[in-house]
Amino acid sequence: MMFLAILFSISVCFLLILIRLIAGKTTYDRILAANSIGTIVVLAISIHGFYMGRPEFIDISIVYALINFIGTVAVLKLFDKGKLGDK
Amino acid sequence: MDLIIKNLPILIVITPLMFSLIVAVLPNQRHSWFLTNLASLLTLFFSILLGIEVSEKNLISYHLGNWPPPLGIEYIVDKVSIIPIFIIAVISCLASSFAHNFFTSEVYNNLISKTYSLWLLTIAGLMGLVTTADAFNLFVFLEISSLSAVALVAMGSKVDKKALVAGYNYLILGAIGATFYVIGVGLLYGVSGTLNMSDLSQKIPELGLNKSVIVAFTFMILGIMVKAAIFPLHIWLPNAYAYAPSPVSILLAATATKVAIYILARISFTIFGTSYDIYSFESLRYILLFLSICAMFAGTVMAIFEKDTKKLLAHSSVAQIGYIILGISLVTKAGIASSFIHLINHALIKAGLFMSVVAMSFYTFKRIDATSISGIGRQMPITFFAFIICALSLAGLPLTVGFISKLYLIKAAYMSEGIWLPFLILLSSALSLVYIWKLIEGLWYDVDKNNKLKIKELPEIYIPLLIITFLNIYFGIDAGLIINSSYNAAEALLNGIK
Amino acid sequence: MIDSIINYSSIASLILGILFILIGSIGILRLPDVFSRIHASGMIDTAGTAFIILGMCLQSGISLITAKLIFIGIFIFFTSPITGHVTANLARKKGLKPITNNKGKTL
Amino acid sequence: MNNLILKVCTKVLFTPIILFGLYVQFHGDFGPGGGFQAGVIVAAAFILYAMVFGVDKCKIIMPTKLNFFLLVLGAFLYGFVGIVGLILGEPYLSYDLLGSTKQSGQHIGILLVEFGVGLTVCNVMICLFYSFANFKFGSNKND
Amino acid sequence: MITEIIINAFLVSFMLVIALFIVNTRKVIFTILLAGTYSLVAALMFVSLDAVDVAFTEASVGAGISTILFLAALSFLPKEEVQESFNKNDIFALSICLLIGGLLIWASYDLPMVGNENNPVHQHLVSDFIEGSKNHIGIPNVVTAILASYRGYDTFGETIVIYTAGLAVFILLYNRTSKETNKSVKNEISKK
Amino acid sequence: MINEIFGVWNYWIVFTLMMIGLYIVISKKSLLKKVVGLAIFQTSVFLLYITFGKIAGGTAPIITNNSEEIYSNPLPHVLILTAIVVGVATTALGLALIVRINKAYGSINEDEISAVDLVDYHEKFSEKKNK
Amino acid sequence: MINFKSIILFFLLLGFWLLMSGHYSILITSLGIISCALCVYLTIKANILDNEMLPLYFFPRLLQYTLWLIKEILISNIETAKVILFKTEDPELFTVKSSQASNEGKVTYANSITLTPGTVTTQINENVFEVHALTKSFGDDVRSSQMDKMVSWLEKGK
Amino acid sequence: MSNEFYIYLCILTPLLAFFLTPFLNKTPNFRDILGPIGGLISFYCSIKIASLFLDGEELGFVFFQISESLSISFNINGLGVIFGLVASGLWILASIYTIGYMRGNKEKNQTRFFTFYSIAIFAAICIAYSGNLLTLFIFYEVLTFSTYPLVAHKQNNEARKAGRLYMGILVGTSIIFLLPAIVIVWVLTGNLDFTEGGLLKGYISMEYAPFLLALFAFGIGKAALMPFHKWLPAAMVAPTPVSALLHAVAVVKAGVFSMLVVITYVFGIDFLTETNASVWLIWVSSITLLLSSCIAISKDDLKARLAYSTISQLSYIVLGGAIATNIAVQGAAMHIVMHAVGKITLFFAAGAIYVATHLSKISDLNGLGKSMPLTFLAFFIGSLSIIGVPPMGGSWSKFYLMLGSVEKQYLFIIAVLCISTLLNVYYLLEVPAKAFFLEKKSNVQVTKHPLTTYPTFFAALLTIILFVYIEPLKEITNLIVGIGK
Repeated sequence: MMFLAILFSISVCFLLILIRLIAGKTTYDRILAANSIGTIVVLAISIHGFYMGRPEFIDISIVYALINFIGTVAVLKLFDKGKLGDK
Repeated sequence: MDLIIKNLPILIVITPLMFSLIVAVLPNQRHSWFLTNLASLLTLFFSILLGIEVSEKNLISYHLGNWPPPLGIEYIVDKVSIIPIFIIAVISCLASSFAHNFFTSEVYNNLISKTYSLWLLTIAGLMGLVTTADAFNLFVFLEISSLSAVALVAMGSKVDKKALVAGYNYLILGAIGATFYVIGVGLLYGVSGTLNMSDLSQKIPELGLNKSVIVAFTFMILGIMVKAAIFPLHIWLPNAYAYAPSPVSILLAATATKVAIYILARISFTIFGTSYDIYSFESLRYILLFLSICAMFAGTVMAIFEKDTKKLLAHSSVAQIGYIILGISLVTKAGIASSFIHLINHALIKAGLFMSVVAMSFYTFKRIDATSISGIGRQMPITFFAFIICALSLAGLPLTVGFISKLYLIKAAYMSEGIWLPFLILLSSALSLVYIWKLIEGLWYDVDKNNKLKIKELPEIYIPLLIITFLNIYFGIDAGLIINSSYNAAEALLNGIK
Repeated sequence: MIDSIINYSSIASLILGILFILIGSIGILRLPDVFSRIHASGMIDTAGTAFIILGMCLQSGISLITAKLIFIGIFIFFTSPITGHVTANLARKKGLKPITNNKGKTL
Repeated sequence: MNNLILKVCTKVLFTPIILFGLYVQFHGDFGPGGGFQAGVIVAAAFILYAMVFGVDKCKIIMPTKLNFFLLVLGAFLYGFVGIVGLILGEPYLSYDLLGSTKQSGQHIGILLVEFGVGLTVCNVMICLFYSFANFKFGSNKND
Repeated sequence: MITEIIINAFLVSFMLVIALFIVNTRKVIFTILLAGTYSLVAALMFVSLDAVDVAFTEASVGAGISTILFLAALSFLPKEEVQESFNKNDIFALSICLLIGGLLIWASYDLPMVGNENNPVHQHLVSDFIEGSKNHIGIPNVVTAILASYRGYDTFGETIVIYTAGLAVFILLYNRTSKETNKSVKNEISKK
Repeated sequence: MINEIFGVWNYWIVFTLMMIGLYIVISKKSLLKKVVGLAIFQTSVFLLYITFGKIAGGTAPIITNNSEEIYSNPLPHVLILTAIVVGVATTALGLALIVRINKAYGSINEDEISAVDLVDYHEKFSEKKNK
Repeated sequence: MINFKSIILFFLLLGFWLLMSGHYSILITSLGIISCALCVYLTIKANILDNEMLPLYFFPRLLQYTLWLIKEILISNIETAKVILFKTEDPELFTVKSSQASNEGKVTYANSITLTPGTVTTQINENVFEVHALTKSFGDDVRSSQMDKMVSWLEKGK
Repeated sequence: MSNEFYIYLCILTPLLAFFLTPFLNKTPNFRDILGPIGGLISFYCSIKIASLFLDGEELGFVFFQISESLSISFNINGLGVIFGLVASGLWILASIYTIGYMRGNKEKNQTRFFTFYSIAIFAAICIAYSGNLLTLFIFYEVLTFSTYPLVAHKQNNEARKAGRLYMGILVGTSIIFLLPAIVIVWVLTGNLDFTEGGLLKGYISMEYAPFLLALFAFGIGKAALMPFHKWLPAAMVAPTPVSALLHAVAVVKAGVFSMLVVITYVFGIDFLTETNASVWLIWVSSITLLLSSCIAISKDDLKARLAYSTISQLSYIVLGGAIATNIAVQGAAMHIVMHAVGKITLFFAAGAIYVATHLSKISDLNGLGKSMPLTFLAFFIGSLSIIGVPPMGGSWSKFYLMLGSVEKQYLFIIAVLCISTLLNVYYLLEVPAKAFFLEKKSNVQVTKHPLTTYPTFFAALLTIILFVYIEPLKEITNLIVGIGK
């Protein structure tokens, strides 16, 4: 039950950051918000595993964290150089 | 040999598939062309063996991975599916041998072997579509064939940039269609719990009257209608066929939509055939009938006002698809048989037409609109002869295959709907004569603008062309094979209906 | 006894974590510009994540799951400053001026 | 991206990400994961490397030709496992006769097949990235 | 049971919000970010629906690779969309969507309840798969067992699809050297 | 009661999502947006499938030692794995095409592209007439 | 190019694998060994196997530093939480000098600054870091260069 | 030699000519001689077939089976014998004449012209000997398509427009009306073979028979029933030998032949008599007959006038079929021959005039009779035959038609026939009258070409011969309607 409560709290946080994502003034705000959402979802997935009683699927969270990082780097790179390929 | 006989249903799919993988890494274009031809010849050979098998056994069921059907994926080859298999095998064989000169001129040199890989993938995808008896596996192969076809279409961009937009539209509409199909399959799966077609056909009647099943049917049909380019959803077709590289137009025009129509028949008769008494699909039948009539006229009229020759042929494909669908929508044995006859014949006709038209464009190095190849027929008698035969076949002139299919279609239409329907069919086919005549006249009588080119017809181009022209005439005269197999197919399809 | 202690401490840690995350989210929503929001997001990534992972580690005891959780933690610890820094860096590079009360400070 | 922190961290992360990908690849039997996910993760490592250090440097590790070859090889491996079953007298893609017992045969088959998928997916993703990154938005419009 | 469903409902509603915002954004990069987030929530949803493998894939593909691909493509594309006013096309699209959506919702009355164990989906084949995976194949992950063995052919097809996509993109974005582009079609043929 | 509402709620939202995706694909003029819409459309369809596979009180279909465990239906998961791959393949191809279109036409807006095409067409055939 | 570093890397990776794996059959373990070897090979081929990637000389003092860092992080987290909740932000932007010699040292320092909420490194120019702080007190913390000293200490190794 | 051999030979000779002609492009003499030789051979075969038919032998074979109930088969019936004789016999004359015309006129693309000429003859003979509706339809279409290059021979805009109209009407009507009619017959009876006494008997109800007949009547556009007659005058842009071929030998005769075949072997005369299904056709053909005669008067162009005359003459034949009595049908069958010979004479003459003087307007022909006496004499004789004046063959057929209408007591038909004869007299005899009795215009150059003149005259003689030797023709027509069996 506690995990459920935490899940709900995380949902609330999610909503808050989502507002920033949608309303964000600059693109950097949005990138930041998206990144934070990623982090939150990583945690949410882990907690969900505990909530369901099958916590062995934490690999998913790892992948999430990874992808979240790479995605953010990609967005930033695009903003920096206008292109992903160049050095 | 026994091993081959045992595994025929899968061999016709994996031969092009595995060859396509090999071809992709070959550096030499000649070798890749040779391997492509080898693959399509092997496929043809296996199809012929399969045809012999089927005529003995009626139905071959093949369990992939040795899992019994509802668990694993099943392949079924019966008297219905053997028809599209043959169409694909024959056309791909001819088109592959035809393709080389065109790919070297229309595609960048370094990419030719990769193009052949996509080519073989298209063939394999279509073959897989035909043979599979699993509703979801069908989707996978739908995507293989359509993705590779889209890529091939878009490769026409070296000649005309519109190919890119055409490919894009094809992709998006195709993806929507495929997704619709998946939604349909999903709903069916949700209410029945199975994906195997024959299993589905047993489960669906047990459900009784179920809204989900109706919606699922609608969605599956809608999805396939996009692929089959049935009237309001045909908008991707003319551009895709017109701007694709020449050999691709041939392959796609002759096979892709045919296979989609075959799937349409499969879905509506094999999966839902058993529940015809529960759901009255009668209204749907009339919708289909209406659409096909619209297609007939819309395609023909568009073709009449079209200036670009390849696009004109593509528009006429829309109309011809209308004829085929019309046969299916009659839901009688004669109707379905006639639509299968036209399925085969139209593949032959369109392949021949596209082949001869692109052969003309090959020598003039131009996109072929109404004026760029005017009068070229006099310089290229062999190609032009083939063109005339195929064009007249399209119009349904006697002694050609087009006549046979028209005859049977009219018969079927008259038998189930009375005189008005044959009248409409014939009206549109008489209209189709207008654009055909426009083409022939332009090619023969107009001033020859290319007379400085000193055209010499190449045997590697005109031999496949002549073969297909010969087939056009031969099956117009000795149509027994086509008619009998179509009737067998219709019977096999209608067996399911209660 | 030990079990319940572990359980309670894990609950406490989880609640703490969620509190930090909540505050961080509010911060992201509330703070005035990108640069200050990065701090809030950093809070989520550090304290929030750390406490929640700690709580889960306590729940699962010594097992492979704990190891994986720790990996996640390390990973987030490792990547969070990078993204934060890069975001800020880019914002600076593209000429975004932070809201500051700097007086006479040279940049 | 000429950023010191990013460069150093990419160096650190590159190897573990690939290892994690391989872990996902070979543990697909026991937990979530499998060839497809593994391929994506490994490809992600390469993409990260290419983004931070430049595509040219990435091509030292994974040359275009090798990439394409592996791309084909993966799919070919899958098909070939099927054909082996076919030659052994079973239907296509049946792994029963690959091992000494039916179970071990299945296991070996699944492992090989998943590896093929992983190889293909990984290399396709890298290939996609290369293609997009190398594309030149030149002046020549009509090609 | 009920809580699970409520969680799902929450998550789906999030997705709805995101999707609605995607409709109206004009900044492409924002669209892509939102789409990535959408995938992320979808993956969370998959986890909560017990589809861990799918969540895994959706996370790595939908949120990861797709986003990167979008960004990679965005390098060559205009970063902002042209302003669109509400026009006839929108009404057409809206009516089609309403029609199809209405059809689906009509169908949903006959769909089995979410999570009910008497659904036909759970009655047919499932036990075969699970038992078979345990006994015949001997690996605990049933999804992998089905993926690679029972429906291995689907996966083969999937591999071929991704291969096709790779090949196609490779061909489409292939860098033509200036030498080759200058050569017109005509020259190539006249060499023969 | 609440059971029933939420039992159908999921479907409804999934259908709504689908329609939003479809709406984007049909109505938007930007080619890129269409691809995004397609992705949303497909993701929603995946959700539909997975929803079918869900079983109350069940867990992920990875067999544990506990023989009492109820597992969710693994088949939809497999199908969706395949479908996701297909989806990303479509997206990649679509993007490649868009990039090429932008290069050739200088725009990725549907209207502008057709305008360019129209101009080309007129040039081509009016030229012919003059001759 | 098999040197000491690569062997260490190999065993580190193997440890990572074994910790993650949980299945210790011969097949899987041998696959793990092969995978680790492959990873090491790729690392060598990518030419990234250097001090920046694997600063071995950090290791002896790493634990102590980490614990200190965690303490710092906790403190500054609470501070930041207060700032966020009570609306007392007073951001400032300033520069500090770092005293580390190596890249990895600088990166560690910069990351440590960023990791402690309330301060973010925004730019690095050689030895000069530009830092954004949420309030003045955070800025003072950084300016006091306690962290700089700790990182330098870590870098000295042994 | 078996009897079938003659049919094969008769059909294959023109086909062989078709294949050989393109290869003889370089040697025009050999190329041109192919026509007369081929004509002789197939005419011989036709005579042989006719005599065998008169002996009561069953002639016919199935060429091949397309599917169970569809086949391409050849079967000799009386109408076929007549049409075969006409087609092959007139081919001799026409080909000789064509050589003269083409050379005299120095036309381009002669090889193509001869090639398609022979294929048209081939199609006509195949139509004549076809054994079922499908075969008839197939070769009907072949005939249409093969004559298109002939019609559009000049390749200018006018010729192409005319060609389009020609194709459009003929193919359009045949596809839209004739094909469904055939399919309906096929669906109703499951069979398409021509049978004595009618195929449809007992398969179709009385109410629908007129409609089916309408489909056939309008579907056979070559019979030029109004309103589908426009193609005929349009096709006059073609060289004169083509007009001869169109109006005398192949095309229009194929049309009316098909009409008669449908009436006698598909519907059956008795059936038509019982159901009165053909009454409307009598009216339509009568109106066509009168209207076209009226239009013919207004035309100044010689060939156009002849074209409208043809339309009216064709309606005679259709009328004969529509009256549907034995005698009328006999008359119609005879009229095929008589009109063919008469009209070919007229066209030959017109062509000969054109070759000699390059004039085509009637008003320009004043006084030419003295410089081209043989030609105009032939024209005169031909006109008399068309009008139906006794020493010429045309009188027989008109006589039989009148007998038929009397038998049925359709007295207005007699009136119609009389009026039309008067009109014929007016518009046909105007030409020789002007030529012989008016002043010659001074600036007309006359360069005669012997190969055009003599066939014309010979054709004129033939009309007289036919009057005398009517007996064999009569026997054949008797067999058509089943008398004397």
